[in-house]
Amino acid sequence: MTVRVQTEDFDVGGELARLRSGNPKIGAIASFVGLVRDVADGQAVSEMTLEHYPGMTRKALEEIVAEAAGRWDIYDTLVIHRVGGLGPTDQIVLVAVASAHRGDAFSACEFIMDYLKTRAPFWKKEQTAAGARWVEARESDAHAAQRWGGR
Amino acid sequence: MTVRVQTEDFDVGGELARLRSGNPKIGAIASFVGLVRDVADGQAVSEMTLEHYPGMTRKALEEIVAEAAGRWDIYDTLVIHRVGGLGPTDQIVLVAVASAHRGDAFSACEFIMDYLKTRAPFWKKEQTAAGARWVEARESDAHAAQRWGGR
Amino acid sequence: MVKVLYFARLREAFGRSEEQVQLPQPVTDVASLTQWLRGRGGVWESELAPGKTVRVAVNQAMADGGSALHDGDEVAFFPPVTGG
Amino acid sequence: MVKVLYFARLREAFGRSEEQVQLPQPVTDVASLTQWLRGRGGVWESELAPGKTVRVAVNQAMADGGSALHDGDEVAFFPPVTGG
Repeated sequence: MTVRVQTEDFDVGGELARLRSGNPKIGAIASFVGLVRDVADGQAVSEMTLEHYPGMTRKALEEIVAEAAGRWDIYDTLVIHRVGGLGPTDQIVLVAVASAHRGDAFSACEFIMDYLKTRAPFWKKEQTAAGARWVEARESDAHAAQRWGGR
Repeated sequence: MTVRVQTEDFDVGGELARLRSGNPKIGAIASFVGLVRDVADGQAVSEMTLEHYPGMTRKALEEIVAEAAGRWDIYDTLVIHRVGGLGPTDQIVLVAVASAHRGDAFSACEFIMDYLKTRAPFWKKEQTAAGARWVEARESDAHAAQRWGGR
Repeated sequence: MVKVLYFARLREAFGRSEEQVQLPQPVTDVASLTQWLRGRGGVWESELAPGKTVRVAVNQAMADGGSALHDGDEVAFFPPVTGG
Repeated sequence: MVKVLYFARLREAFGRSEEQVQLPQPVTDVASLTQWLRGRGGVWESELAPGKTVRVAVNQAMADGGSALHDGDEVAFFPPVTGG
């Protein structure tokens, strides 16, 4: 299980290669990359700043990953989340799950993203032509997390 | 929409970078990589051969991708499937979907894999200590495809 | 004439990957072609036995027993697919 | 004393990212601390108004109004998260 919070970009190919190296029982890798879009709610976005709660972020992500590992048969997981200043098309987050079979890998990967979106202490601020604004939490993200049922 | 059937390996990082390049509206890339496991049904697997139906393969994959594009809001998709001789830990298949939001990307990617597993004309033959054997279709794959409802 | 293709386990069992078949009079669809091939006996009878799951494609599209056959068609017989 | 942290919109609204707070006598849990901060008036009253969705973590774990507070705790107030 690897969790990283960093300002630097990441190399998806290299990270996925590392995740699967050394375990020939892995048959499936599901992954997700989140990117900065150049538009949000109809407004052009020129910059984005990602703030987080340094003392809590890793812990929150590790709990989410541990919860996924308890629900599905998975061999390994990787979560990388960037913080600081980003621009359109920049990579924000990578979640990857290695498993024997694809069903577990897909479910665990989507679960981690849904929980990350509602439980990991990150906040986005967008710079638009109309000024800076904090991104509002989406109702749809709360619903996405709820459908996994709860603890 | 890109569909490729090839004997050569593929570079996941490069393929994903190409998939998302040039469209700053993409906010989500979900992807899946299938790998040759060194064990199947308790038997050590030393080699695998992937046979396909050349005249039909591309067409079948393109139909599956078109079906996904009709069901979810997606910008682009990539399917690469290898044929010929492979060994443990080798990459077999890459499916990647680019979308504005993660829900569409995840669903379309998993749908394409589930349909590929039941509708695309590929067959695996494994070389084990007990001899060569054709891999049997799994009941679970039929169920995975059925849950999407359908035609 | 139709071109008949065999893949994977069926290709090996029948010892051929394709053949040209002159459709005899009563063969007008996939079901009757399957029945006619079964009549060859031996592995044909066992591999194409009614209890066996065999997929058929006509002109590179999945077909079923009722799919009509015409001169020049390409018909493929194969086991359930296992790629991915 | 508890250490109180503010993030994102709340950090900007309150003009501070953290402060040390000597808990007054009736403040024993998150709800009463929130109520006490609200008593500062102005942006404190509006940003922490009962209708506003504000999340609270105690010692880096999500908490709710009933979560008890003790000397030395780290309490964080922030809006619903929006990462990923």
